Formats: sequence, structure tokens, C-alpha cells
Amino acid sequence: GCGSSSNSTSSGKAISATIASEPKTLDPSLNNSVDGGNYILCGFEGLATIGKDGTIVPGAAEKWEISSDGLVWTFHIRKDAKWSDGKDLTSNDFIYSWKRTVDKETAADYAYYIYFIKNGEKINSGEADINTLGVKAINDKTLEVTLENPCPFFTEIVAFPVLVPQREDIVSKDASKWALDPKTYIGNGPYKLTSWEHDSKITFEKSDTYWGKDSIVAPKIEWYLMNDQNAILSAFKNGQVVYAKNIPTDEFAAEKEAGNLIIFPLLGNYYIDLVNNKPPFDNPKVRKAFSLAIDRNYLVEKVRKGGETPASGFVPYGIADVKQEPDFRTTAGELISAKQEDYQKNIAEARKLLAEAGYPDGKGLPKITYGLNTGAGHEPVAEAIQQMWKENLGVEVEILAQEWNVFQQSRKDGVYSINRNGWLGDYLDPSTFMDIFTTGNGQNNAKYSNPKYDELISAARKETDATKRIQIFHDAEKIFMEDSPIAPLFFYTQPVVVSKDLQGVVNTKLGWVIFNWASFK
Amino acid sequence: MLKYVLKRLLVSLLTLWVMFTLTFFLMHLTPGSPFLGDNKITPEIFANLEAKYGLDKPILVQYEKYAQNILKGDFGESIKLSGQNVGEIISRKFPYSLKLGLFASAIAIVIGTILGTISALKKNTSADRVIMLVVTIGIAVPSFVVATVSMVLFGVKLHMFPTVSNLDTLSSYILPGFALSFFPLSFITRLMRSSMLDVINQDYIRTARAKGLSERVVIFKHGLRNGILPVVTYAGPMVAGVLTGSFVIESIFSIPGLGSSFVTSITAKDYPTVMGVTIFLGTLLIFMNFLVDILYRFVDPRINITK
Amino acid sequence: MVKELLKINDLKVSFFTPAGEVKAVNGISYTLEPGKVLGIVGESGSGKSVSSYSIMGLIDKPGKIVWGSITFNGKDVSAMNRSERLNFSGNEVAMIFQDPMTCLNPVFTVGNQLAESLRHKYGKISKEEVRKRSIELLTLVGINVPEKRLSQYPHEFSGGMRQRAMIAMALAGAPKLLIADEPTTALDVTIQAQILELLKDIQKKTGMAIVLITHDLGIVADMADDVIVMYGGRIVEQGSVYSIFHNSRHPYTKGLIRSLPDLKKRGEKLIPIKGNPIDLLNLPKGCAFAPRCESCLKVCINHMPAEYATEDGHRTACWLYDERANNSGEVKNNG
Amino acid sequence: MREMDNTAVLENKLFMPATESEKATVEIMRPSVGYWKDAWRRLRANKVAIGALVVILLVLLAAVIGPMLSPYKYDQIIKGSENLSPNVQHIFGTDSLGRDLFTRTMIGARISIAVGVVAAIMISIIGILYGAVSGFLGGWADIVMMRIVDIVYSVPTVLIVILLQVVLKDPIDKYLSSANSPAFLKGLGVGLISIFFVLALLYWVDMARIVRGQILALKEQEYVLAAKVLGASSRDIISKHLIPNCIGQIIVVATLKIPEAIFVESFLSFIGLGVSIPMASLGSLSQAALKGIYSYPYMLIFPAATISVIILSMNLFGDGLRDALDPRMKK
Amino acid sequence: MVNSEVLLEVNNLKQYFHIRNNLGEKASVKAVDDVTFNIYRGETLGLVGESGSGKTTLGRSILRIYDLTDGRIKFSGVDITKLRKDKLLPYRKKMQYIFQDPYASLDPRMTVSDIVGEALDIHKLASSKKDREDKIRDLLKLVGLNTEHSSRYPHEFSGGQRQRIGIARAIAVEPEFIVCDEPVSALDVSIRAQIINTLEEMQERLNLTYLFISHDLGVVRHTCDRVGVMYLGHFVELVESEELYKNPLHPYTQALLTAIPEPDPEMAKKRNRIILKGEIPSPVNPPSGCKFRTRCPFAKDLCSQQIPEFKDQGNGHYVACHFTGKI
Ligand SMILES: Nc1ncnc2c1ncn2[C@@H]1O[C@H](COP(=O)(O)OP(=O)(O)OP(=O)(O)O)[C@@H](O)[C@H]1O
Ligand SMILES: Nc1ncnc2c1ncn2[C@@H]1O[C@H](COP(=O)(O)OP(=O)(O)OP(=O)(O)O)[C@@H](O)[C@H]1O
Ligand SMILES: [Mg+2]
Ligand SMILES: [Mg+2]
Repeated sequence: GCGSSSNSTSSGKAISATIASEPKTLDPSLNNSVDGGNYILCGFEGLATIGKDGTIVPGAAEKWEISSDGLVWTFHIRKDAKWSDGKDLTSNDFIYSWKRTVDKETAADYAYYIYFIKNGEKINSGEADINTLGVKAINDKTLEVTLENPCPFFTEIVAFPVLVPQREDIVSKDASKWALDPKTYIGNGPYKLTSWEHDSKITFEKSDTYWGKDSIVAPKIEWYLMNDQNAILSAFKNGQVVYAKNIPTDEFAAEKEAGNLIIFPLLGNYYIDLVNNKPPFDNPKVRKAFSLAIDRNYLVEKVRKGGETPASGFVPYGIADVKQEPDFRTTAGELISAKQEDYQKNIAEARKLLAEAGYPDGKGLPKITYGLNTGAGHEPVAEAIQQMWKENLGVEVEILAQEWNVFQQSRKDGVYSINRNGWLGDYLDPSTFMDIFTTGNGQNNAKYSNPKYDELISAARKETDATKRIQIFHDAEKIFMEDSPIAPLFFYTQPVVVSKDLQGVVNTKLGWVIFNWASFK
Repeated sequence: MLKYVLKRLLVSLLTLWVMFTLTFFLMHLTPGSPFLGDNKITPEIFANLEAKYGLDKPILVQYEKYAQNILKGDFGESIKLSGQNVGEIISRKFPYSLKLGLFASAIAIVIGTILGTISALKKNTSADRVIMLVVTIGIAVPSFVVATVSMVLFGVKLHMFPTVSNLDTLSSYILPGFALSFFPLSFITRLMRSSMLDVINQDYIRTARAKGLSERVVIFKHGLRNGILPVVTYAGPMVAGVLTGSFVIESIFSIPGLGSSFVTSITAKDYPTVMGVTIFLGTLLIFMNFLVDILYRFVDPRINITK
Repeated sequence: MVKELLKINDLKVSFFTPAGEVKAVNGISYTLEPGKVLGIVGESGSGKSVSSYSIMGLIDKPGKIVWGSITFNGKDVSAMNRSERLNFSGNEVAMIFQDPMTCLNPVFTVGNQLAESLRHKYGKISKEEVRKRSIELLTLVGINVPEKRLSQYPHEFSGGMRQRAMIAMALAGAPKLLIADEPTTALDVTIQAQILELLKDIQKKTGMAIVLITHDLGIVADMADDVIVMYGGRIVEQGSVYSIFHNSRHPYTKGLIRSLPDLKKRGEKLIPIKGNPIDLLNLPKGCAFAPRCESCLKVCINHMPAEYATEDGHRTACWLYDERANNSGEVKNNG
Repeated sequence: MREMDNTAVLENKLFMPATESEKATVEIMRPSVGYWKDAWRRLRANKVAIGALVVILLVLLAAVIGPMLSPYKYDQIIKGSENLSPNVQHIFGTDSLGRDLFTRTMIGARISIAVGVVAAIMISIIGILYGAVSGFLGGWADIVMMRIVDIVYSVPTVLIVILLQVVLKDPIDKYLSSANSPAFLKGLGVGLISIFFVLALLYWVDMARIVRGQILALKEQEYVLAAKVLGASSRDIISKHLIPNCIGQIIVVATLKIPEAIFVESFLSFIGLGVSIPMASLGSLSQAALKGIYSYPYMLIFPAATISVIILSMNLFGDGLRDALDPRMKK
Repeated sequence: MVNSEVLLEVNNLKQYFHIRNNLGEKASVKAVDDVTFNIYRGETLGLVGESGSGKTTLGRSILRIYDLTDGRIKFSGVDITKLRKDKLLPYRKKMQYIFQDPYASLDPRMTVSDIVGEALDIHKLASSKKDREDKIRDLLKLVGLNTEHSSRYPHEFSGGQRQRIGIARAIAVEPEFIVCDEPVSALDVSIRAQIINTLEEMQERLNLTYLFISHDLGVVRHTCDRVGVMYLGHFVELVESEELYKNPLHPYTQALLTAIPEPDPEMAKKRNRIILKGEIPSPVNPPSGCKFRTRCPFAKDLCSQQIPEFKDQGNGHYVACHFTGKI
């Protein structure tokens, strides 16, 4: 046990963790990854932020009001909110940041987060002037935001790393380099960037200008940038890091046994596209049959082993229904049964459906290909499913693995009959999932198209009544699951190894890990 | 000599240019885009990104633009690591690969040469057999296995060496250095053995003995210098390869070197980085080969480099 | 009688190859007096080189001296300790080889290789001293502009110059005995003449003894005082150069002299020695020359011939000179 | 005249001239052995090489018929038998999906050997032809051809491989599914064929270089000149004289290319150009096993050891073969 | 002279090799520089001279192994200087070459019958497999080898036997003219006479014409009708063999003759040798004027200024020296 965890300040030991390799950037406007967002959340804070219990709590804004039509939000920024160089945080810092993100020139990957704000999308596509964005500084500490559509989950959005404030004076000086140098990386968050050793380590130390600094526990966070799964596990075993994401699947069992493995749910669905315009999957019966014949429990327990939940619908657990509990998924119930005891029944049903579709015992089916990308651990899932279909339906499926770029293209072009796919939600609302299967959506690789479904989704977008809105999503999901354009397999989890000595780590459903309140026993 | 160097330089530039062009077009011919991924990229955003990096222009325009920038010595900005210039990335990462590479090359050459010589001099003894067995294993076992196993064994199980290495202490060089040098070391040992076997039967060795020189002088002065020629030939591209880093070794030992960025930038379709690194590696390779030719001539004055 | 410088007694050298024992030298004995030139002639592979390598201790791995003794200046060579041995080879006895192209190390300058020999002789001497002596030596062997030549590599020398450089190196240790293994075979006739003249010259000046190995009878006639003729690892005949050429007795020697084209007129057929060189792996039980011998006796096939000497020290290993072979060689000598 | 003592016992009649036939009994020519026969004799005498050959044959035998004899199929997922350590039922244990690793290793060896050997052959053919032509022609042709080699050498392999993945798979697939494609090709499958393609396309350069170097030296040999004087065509000179005489070097390079091909296959499979899962190769088995090296080291040991044994024996055999084929190593 | 029919006519033949030196500068080796002579049918023309004087190059140029730099070669009156490869094939059959080194000139991986058979195959001289075998057998017998040798490989033979294989290969195509490039210098002394006899027998039986290259003047004297002496790419003397030995006119020839070791101790020790100084100059930078002047004991100013003409001194004795008869 060596490593740099010995680097401690007066108030306690530094926390060393690894969640990914070198991030693309720490610039809030340009970031496009969970890990980058996670680092940004150390250095910056949005109007709202993530609390100790993982829920959204007021951040840089101490409170906000919403107009009755749900379109105008007024945020009140804390008086004592300051930048790490001591300057006051103002409403204009948010306006500058958001405008920068949505600006066509900036070409931000996450610009669509600003689409919720009035004219955001138009500005981004160059159809509207940047100054028409629905934001207004009432005064230095009051910010008025006008939305495009009512958005009950907008607090979620303002807590997202892409909507944190930015300093115009610094950023505009050198927009491409400011986020690389700790000297110019001025934030308003609980931590200050103190060093970025590329491909090796990013270090944040507690900020003494942060308004809530007294509640912050961990004095220092060291993010190790690592790539190889074995290297990550080794670093954990050697005590070099006390928290690590992305360790080899095959080591889950041993780490669990050792009490190091923690699994928390992630807002995501792992599914396969049953490409709807490719025979035989142009027949919903065939699709449904293929979906039913999958033993989801086996996949979860024996193949993934990461504590995932078998998917009985499309929207994962953890998104609020009308009330917070029971959540959307629980309320919707099992749209296909993922219970172990129902499996034999499902198979019988699948057989029947396949026969009805004209392929009794799988005879007469055209060649079916299952595409996936290599090197990301998708192979065992495919192999297991291949075996299930063979045993249960008598269907031979060919698995074709491709390099990531090539696969993306093939998936987009609909080369295979089946694609490995998955979706991670951006915020806690059913729309983050349901939106992608509207006709012609770029993410709709299953090429699903049902006018009724499309209608429902666009109705939900306009709906201001929360109850009605949720009901629309329930209706839409039912249609969707009946059509079975995809076979959802399971809901993602995040297995991580954490030192038994570490307490107070917050892991959220969106994948953030917050060490602000973490300490060693 | 000058004329030769100039001519060689010209040919090298030409080769580099062809290489560059080929890589450029290959890169653009392969499917995928640096901006696609599991993220929700709307068509607008995609268009913005393409415009930002100039990928919306016709490929020939891009090529011309890029070639112009290269001539100015500007490799452009990485797409994957925004704000970071490819030149900066290379100059930041290369030292790590260089340090490790020099270490590994030195090990491979020195130990390989010694083992090969011993093996040749003690032909068909048990020392020879043991050495040959070890080096054949060195050739037979893939480097990813060597690296991972040695990391797990010596780094984690035995705690002898660090597993994450910034190459700041000597001990952090040992494991990656060994993993990186095992194959070339084995290869050099074999090369050296066979060339030494050849050399010790040469007439000039007999002459040296007949002069009454001690066996040490005969082997180390007269034998080694001649026997090492094939090693020099092999070492040129080998050193170039090793210096530019190995994807496998660097990612397994978390070394922030250049080797990993090559593969990752290709899979990430980070055009500027791929181009920059390719040109850099190509130049290095050509330079190393040139160096070897010079060295070769230095070791063996008969060699006419201009041939 | 002058004390002998070199005495070889019943020397046997074998190479133990996977295919069997190659008896390269099969019991040879001779002596050499100081200041004399001994010529050794014989077929290729007859053991000329190997016998002289054994003097220098140059027999390598599969090879071994299996029998016999070598005495130099009254001292048994095999009983020498390491330092005596190192002093012996190079300083007491020096050697030059057939192929000047391959015998100089190609990667060191001639000066460097010459200095090596000088240091071997004189120990740690200063650079200037080495240079001075090197230049002297090169001048002695007739190399022009020696200062410049010292810093050149062997490949920048012509064949004749390389051979001279070899000779210079051999002379660096001021040896008492020079073994020259086919020193001019690779050279042109005019250069060969130069080198031979040079050797004669040096021999006259320094009085060293020379063992001159060659298969050119002309060179032997020109240079040697005594001659040894070898065939199949044995000495078949030895004697003074005059008696060998004018009174040769062994059928092989006779055949050799007879087959020389120089003595024949144009249009006359040459008289070759029939047959092929022997295979040392399959040595006949008897005389090695028997299968090719015109006057072969039945006894020759299975019995090693005895040696027959005449008063002048001319010795021949051939059954024809046994009393029982009544009609001895003279009859057959139709040369 | 003096006489040695022991000769006195010889009978007088021995001192009669010998007849020709008596002389002939002495001159025994060694029995004539053909080149190949002689080579085979030398090879047989080399115990290490023969040992290696036996090992290769055993592994080959296991790879070819082993899977047929095994009670498990290579892709058979046995529920409830996941991650078993080596035991009586599964002597190499099972993998994380409960597949028998012994069967998979044998299947993997089949693929890896096929890849190694076929690749070595193809690399040799292309490299030899290219190198021989380049070396034989010399001059400008040589310069240009060698620059092409340089370029193939330095353009990033990954890039070409990815591109090939796009352009290769479809046509091969189409060709294979068309009626008139040969059955044995169908048996190989798209994956293997594309691997062979890639290897043939990218990995011949070393061979070409070595052969060229050899040819440059050999073409100045007198026997080549002799063939020229006889009026032999360039093609005959290359194929009958030059190439056979660099066979030793070719064998060395080819045996060194085998491990490379085996590793490249696992890399290619990794980025999607290889054999399609659930089919396995030794390389892909080792690679997969690395992910569980702490908990299940045996998953790595068996395939990695098999690779090592195969390559080790091929190298040793190659060395022996080279020695045996060199007529100068006579006796 | 056996016959006065000119078989081969060589006019102003030049063979330069372009090389590069260490500094990458181009240079040309004037290996054969402006040589003119004739070879008559049935004769043996000897070619002597020091190593590097261009003997081999001349022999090979005549066989069109190299592309000529300049000059003209006529074989039986036909100009073969510019013939293309396919047109040259018939002449390949008529002109052959025997190599100096019997070890390097036989492909180590071919059997004797393959080696000899290759010649038959190329020129399609065998009508059937059996005919081919018969022909090979006859050829081997002709050069004094055993039939059972035909399935052996070159390494199984002694040097003399190998040289016979080389001879068999050369005569397999029934040539009219053979260049023998030092055919015996790599052989054992005891074997040389065998090979020379074989060559002479072949000549008689097959009415061959030889260009016999050697630096062994003894052999040349015995085998050749006329002898040409080369120095640095030039002919310095060309005359009937007896005449050359009796009356050498060129100082180089004189030195050469005295440099031959005399296999007779009395003669050898009595003889008055002319020891030439220095080495043969580089053919890249040959001396001006007479190429021999740098080593010539009689060199005068004129020699460095003017190239001596190679001219007939009467009775077919050609010499290239300014002072012929005066020294
Ligand atoms: N290292 C060796 N291994 C096996 N046999 C050897 C070795 N060295 C020499 N011989 C054999 O010893 C015999 C004598 O060789 P040696 O070199 O003394 O002959 P030589 O008379 O000098 O011939 P040459 O005139 O060709 O130089 C030869 O038959 C040779 O094959
Ligand atoms: N292919 C070639 N390229 C360049 N130079 C050559 C070539 N062949 C021969 N030479 C040069 O031409 C000159 C004449 O060589 P050639 O071989 O004809 O001499 P030679 O009289 O046959 O000598 P030797 O007696 O050594 O065989 C030499 O200086 C030689 O180096
Ligand atoms: Mg010898
Ligand atoms: Mg020649």
C-alpha cells in the first residue's frame, strides 16, 4: 500500500478515485462525458446542485419561483456565492455561459440542454439571434429564464454541469485554453482545480470562497486518469485509489466477497434493436417472440453480474411518477414479465407468436445478424442470447462484432437485423427515454415508427398538467412495448469498488459521484 | 556526404508526404465521425461541430488546408482533447514514451547482446540451452500477457514495484521496461547468437588468436564489433518502434505516453491527432533508419551507406 | 649440430564431427632448425594447415590434438602456462594466413590492429612509440606513405597491401619462427613475386625460421631449404629441396612434378594423377594414396607404409622401397 | 634401407602390384543420397527439431479431432457451471458463461494454427515474389518497390484494418453466399478469410525485405550467371535458382511470422475483423481471460501456454529445418 | 594457327561499370577499355594478366552477359552486339562459359542431372524424357564422371569432379565456342592436369574454340595457340604462345614471365627476376598515357603523355609499347 493517498492536508486525507481516462475537456460548454461532468461539478456549481442524499437541492441560487404556466423561472442567486478568485457570482455569469454553450460557433455537444430555454434550438441551428435566448438578468443576483415548453424537471437541468456559470472575462480571453490551466480555471464550486497532469491525474482542493465551504468534508480529491481495467483494479488493490469505476466484470464476484463492490442503479436501459424495417422484424409478432425468449434474469445474474435489474419495460426505475414513490416504472408494472417464474410461459408465448408469424420452430426465417461493437464487454450478452434463441426458438443468429466507429455507422445504416444498443438518461424524466423512439429520431436505430406514439410524445411536450403528462407517457410506453421495436434487456447499474474505510460518498442515478462529504473512518 | 544526406532527406520527405496523404485519405474513407457516439447529438449540433473543425468542406479542400498548416508546422487542435494542440500533446506525451523506450531498448540491446554472445560461446552447453529456452518464450508469449501477468504478480501480489507509473522512480521503470523489452531482447539474443557463431569461425578471429591476444580481447574486441552488425540493423526500427510507445504496455501500466494516443485517436477518429502522430512517428522511423545507417557505417567501415 | 628450434613428434589431430572422427593429421614428425625455411606441400585437405595450427594452439572445438608433442626451443608447448602461452604465440611464433581479405578484422584500422601486436610484445608503450614502430614496420614491408595507411581500414587496402600488413603484424613481435600458410595463394603473380622476395629479404635480415605452406611447387623450389610432402594427414616424403625435386621417390610427389604443364611441350598430353582426392572420413586402412597410385602394391591397400630413409636424410613412406618390392620405383619412373 | 620392426611380419606376396579392382575396394564413395533425403536424415538426427515436430503434430491432432471427441461443444453454455476451476469434468475449467475451456482451447488452437500457418504461407508467397522481383530487377524498380514497402510499413495498420473491415466483409460475405463459391472457403467463413486478407496485405513487408536482400547477394553468384549464359529466362532464374537458395532465411522469417500472425489475429478479432463469436482463438481466449486474471488465472494460463508451446515448437522445428536444408551443413 | 576462319571478331570493345564511391559520387570502372582482336575457329586463345585487369569482364562481355558500353562483337560474321534477349538465345547455345570457381558456379540445391539437364531444357535439345536421360548420361561419361553420379548434389563431389560437371553443362548445348575462365585455378595441383586434359579432349572431339583465361602462365603456355596479355583493361601484347615465351616484347609481359615460380630449385634460385614495384592502379583512376608506366622500370616522359598504339610488329605479334624493341 503506497500511492499518493498519503498526500494529506491538515483536515484529513485526500480522496483518490478513478472513473475514467483523460477527459476531453473541463470546459463546461464543451464537455460531453459523464466523467468530464463529474470533474466540472467539483469546480463549478449550477443554480441547483446535488445534495447529500443525491437529490437536487438549491445550489448557487438559494431559491426560485415558477410562473403559473410553468414557462418563466426566476432564480435568486445567493448573496455569498463567489468565484474562487473572490469575485461575486452574478446572473450575467450564467447568461454568458448558457449563451456560449448554445452559440453555433461554440459547437457544444450538449447544446441541447439549452433547448429547454426559449429559442435555444433556433439559436443553435443559426435560425435566431443569440440575444433572443430566453434569459434575462433582473439584477446582479436575480435571473429570469423563459422556457420553450413547460418543463417540470428544469431544476434537474440547471443542476447539470453544462449549465454552470462561466466567467466572461476569463473565457473570452482564450476560449480554447482557459480550461486547461488551473490558474485560469476559476470556478464557483466547492473545489478548486490545483493541477491537471494530463493522462495521469486531476487534483481538486477545497475552495475557501465557496459559500457552503463549512459543510464540505473532503479536503482534496485526486482523480486518477486510467484506462486499462486491470490497471484500475490493481491500483485499487494497491490502495492507490480508494474508489474505482470500470473494473473487469469477472472480478465482480471476488470484490463483492471482499466487501469492496458497491452497485448503484443508473438511469439507463440496455437493449437490442430489432430493426423494424428488416425482415423478419417487420413483423411485430416476431419481434415480440424474440424479446420474450430472452432469459433476462440469467443475463443479469450470470453474464453481467453487476446487480442490474431485468428490464420489464423501457423507462428505468428511479424516475418519479406523479408522486416520487412509487416511481414511474413500478406504477407502469411489468409490460413484459421479467420474473424468473414466468420465463417458461414467456417461451411458450414466444413460440406461439413465432408460429403465428409463419415461422414455426424458427423455420423459414431469413438470415439474422446481431451487430455489436467490440472491446466493451458486449460479447457475452450476445453469446448468451444467441444460445437462448437457439435453444428456445430454434433460431440461429450470427453475431458480428465491429470496431466502434464502424459499428455506429452500420447501426445507423441498419446493416444488421439486431443491434446492441443502450440509452442513458440525461435527467430524471421519462421524456429522456421516450423521445428517442419518435419517427426519424437520430437515436431511433430500430427504425420504429408508429404515428400514435409520435402523437403522444408531442402531446406530452406541450402538456402542463403533471398528472396528465405522466399518463401520456404511460400510454405511450404501453404501445411501444406492445410493438416491441426493441427488446429491453436490463437497467444499467454502476458497479464500483470502494474502500471500506470510505464513507459519505454520493452516487447518483445519472452517474455522478460526489465526494464533498466523504471521509475516512 | 552532404549530397547524400540531402538526397536522402528529399526521399524521406517524399515518403513522408505519400504516407501523410495516404493516411489522410484512409482516415477520411473509414466510416464514423469523431462526433457520433452514444450521446444525443442532434443534426444541428452535428452540423455545428463539423463546421467548427472544418469537416463540412470537400475533402480536397480539407486536405489542402491541412497540408498548408502542416507545412507551417501546425498540426492543428485535437478534436478529442479540446483546446489541446496536437503538437503540445505529442511533446507532452513523447517524453514518457521516450524515457521508457530508451530504458527498454537499452535493456534489450545490452542484455540481448550479452546473452547472445554467451550463448554462442557456450554453444550446446546447458547455459546455452537455458538462454535459448527463455528467449524463445520471449518470442512466443504475447506482450499483453507478459505485461499483465508481471503487473499482477510483481506489482499487486508481491508489492515489489508500483503498478501505476509516472516513470519518476527507477523502480517504476522495471515492470513496463521488462514487458516492453522482452520480445526485442529475445530477438536480439537470437540474432547475436547466430552472428557470433558465424563470427567466431572467421579468419580474422583466428588471426587475433594467432597474435597471442587473450581470449577476452579476441571475443570482446574482435568478435563483438563484427557480431553486432545484424543487431544494429534490427535495432533501428526496433528502437523507433519502442520509443514511440506501446499501446498495450502504456495502458496496462497507466503511463501517459504516446503509444496509447495513437490507437485511441484512431478509434476516436481524432483526425488531427492521428495525422500529427503519424507524421511524427514516420519522421522518427525515417530518422532512426538514417541514424542506423550512419551507425552501421561507423561500426563497419566497409558498408557504403550511399548504396 | 645446430639445436633445433621446433620439433614435432608423432602429432595426431582429429576433428570429432557428427559424422565421425576426421583424422586430419595422422602422426607427423619433423624438426626445424633456426633460420631455415621448411616448405610443406600437399593436396588440399592433407593437413598442412591443421598441423601448423596445432603449433599455435589454434585447434578449435570439434578438433583436438590426440597424440604427440610439440617442442619449441626445447620447451614443450602443451606444458606452457597461460602467460608463457600468450607470449609464445605472437611473439615467439607468428603466423600469416592465406587469405588477406578475410584475415584482417574489417572493422578496425590497420594501425589499430598493428598496435595490438606491438602492445602484445612490448606491453604498455606510449602512443607515439606505437606509431613510430608501426610506421617502421609498414616501411619494412614496403608500404608507401605508411602514416596515412595506418588510419585506413583493411578494405581500403589492395590484396597485396593487406598481405604485407599481415606480415608487418607478424613481424611486430620479432618472432623466431614465422608460419606462413599459403601466403600468396590469393595474390597475383607479380605481387606474389614481391611478397616472396620480401619474405626472403626479411628472413635474411632477421634470421627467423619459416614454415612455408603452399601447394605451389614453384614457390617451394624458390624458397625452401627442406620440403615436406603431405598426403592424407601424413608425411609421405621429406627431404632437402634438391632431393625432393631431383630425386623424388614417392609416387605422389613424382606424379605431382610430372603433372606440371610447364615441363611439357604444347600439344603433348599432360600426365595427371588419376582419381580423386581422398575422403578423410573414409581413410583407407593402408596407404592413403593407394587408390590413385600407379605402382600400388597389394600391401599398400591394407598396411600403413613404413618409412624408408636415404643417407642424405631423405625419407619416404612407401612400400615400394621395401626390399621385398624387388622391382622398386625406378622402373615405373617413366617421367 | 631401414625397415620398421612390425613390417617384417608381412608376407612377401603382398609386395606384388595391386590390381585395379583391389584398388577400387579402397576408394569407396559414400552412398548417394538425394538432397531431400539427406535433408530429412539431417533433420531426423536433430532431436530437438523432431521433438518439436511431434509436439506440433500432437497439438494439431488435438485441435483437429479433439473438439469432436469432447462431450461439450465449444459454444455450449452450461448453465450453473460458470467459472469452474479445472476439475474432472472440465480439465481446463469453464469460462464465465459456463463453456468448457478445454474444448474452447482446442477450437482456439485450430483457429490460431490455421491463421499462423496460412498467414505464414501467404506472407511468404507474397513477400518472396515481391522481394525476389525487386531484388532481381534492381535499379529503379527496386527503389520504387522498396519505397512502397516503407509506406506499407509506416501507414497506421489500425486505420487500414478498419477500412478493410468496411470494404472487405461485405464482398466476401456476398461471394460466400453466392452459389458458386468453393465449399472450403465457405467453411472458413468471412472472419478467417478477412484475417488472411489483412495479413496478406500488410504483413509481407519483412519477408520482402529479407528476400530482396538475399536475392541481391545471390544474383551475383556464379551459378546464376551460369544459368544466364545458358539462356535461362528471368523467371526460371528466380524460381529455380534464387528462391530455393534463400529457403533458410525464408523459413526463419516465416516461423517468426507465425507468432505475429497469431497475435495479430487476436487484435483483429478484438476490433472486429476476426472470427466471429462464439468461435474462439487462442489469442481471443487469452485476451478475454486477462479480464479475470485475479480470480480465474487458469483461464489465461491454458490458452497462453498453448500459444507458447505452439510457437516454441514451430520455432525449434524451423531452426532444425533450416539447418537440415542447408547443404553446406553436410555430414 | 589451326585455321584462318575468324569465328569471333571483337572490335573496340569497351565495358565500363558505373559505381558510386563512399561519398556517393559516380565513377566508372573501365574494366575493359577499347580492345580489338579476333579468335579463329578451332584455336585456343589464352588471356593472361593480373587480377582486375579485365579478363573475366572481357570474357563475359563477349558472351553478352553485360550490356556493352561500346564496341562490336561478331560471331561467325553476325553482329550480336545489339541482339535482343530472344534473338540472342541461339547464340547462347553456340557460346558457353566455364567458371573459375567450381564451388560457386553450381547451384547447391540442384542435382547433377538437373544442372546438366537445365541446359538441355532451355534449348529443347532432348526429345523425350528418356532422350534427356541418355544425353545427360553421355555427357557425364564424356567428361569422365559416372552415370550414378547424376542424382547427386554438388556438395558430394570433389573440386575436380565439380569442375567436370561445369564442363558437362557447358558442352551440353553443343557450343562452338567456350570461354574458360580460370578453370583450374581453384583446383588441387594433382587435379589440374586432369581437367586440362579433359578440356583438350573436348576440343579435339567437338572442334571447340576456347578463350582460355588464366593467370597461370605455365598452363597457358601448354594449352594455348596464341596468348593475349592484359593490363588495366587493355591488351598490351598478343602473339603466338611459343613466341611470347621466347620473345616477350612488352615490359609487363617480361615481368610476368619472370614472376612465375619455377618448379625447379636450381633454376629458381639462379633466375633473374624482374620484381615490379607497387600495385596495379585502380581502374577508376587509371594513369594517363601508357597504363603500365607507373610500374614500368623503363618508363619515360612520353609514356605518361601518349597512349601507345597496339600494333602488329609483323608476324602477328601485337604489342602496345612506345619503345618496343628498344628495351
Ligand atoms: N573445424 C573442422 N572440423 C572438421 N574438419 C576439419 C576442421 N578443420 C579442418 N578439418 C579437416 O581437416 C583436414 C585437414 O585440413 P587442412 O586445413 O589442414 O588442410 P590443408 O592441407 O591446409 O588444405 P588446403 O590446401 O585446402 O588449405 C581437412 O580434411 C578438413 O576437412
Ligand atoms: N559488376 C561490376 N561492377 C563494378 N565493377 C566491376 C564489375 N565487374 C568487374 N568490375 C571491375 O572491373 C575490373 C576488372 O575485373 P575482372 O573481374 O574482369 O578482372 P579479372 O582480370 O578477371 O581479375 P581476376 O584475375 O581477379 O579474375 C576490376 O577492377 C573489377 O573490380
Ligand atoms: Mg590450408
Ligand atoms: Mg576473373
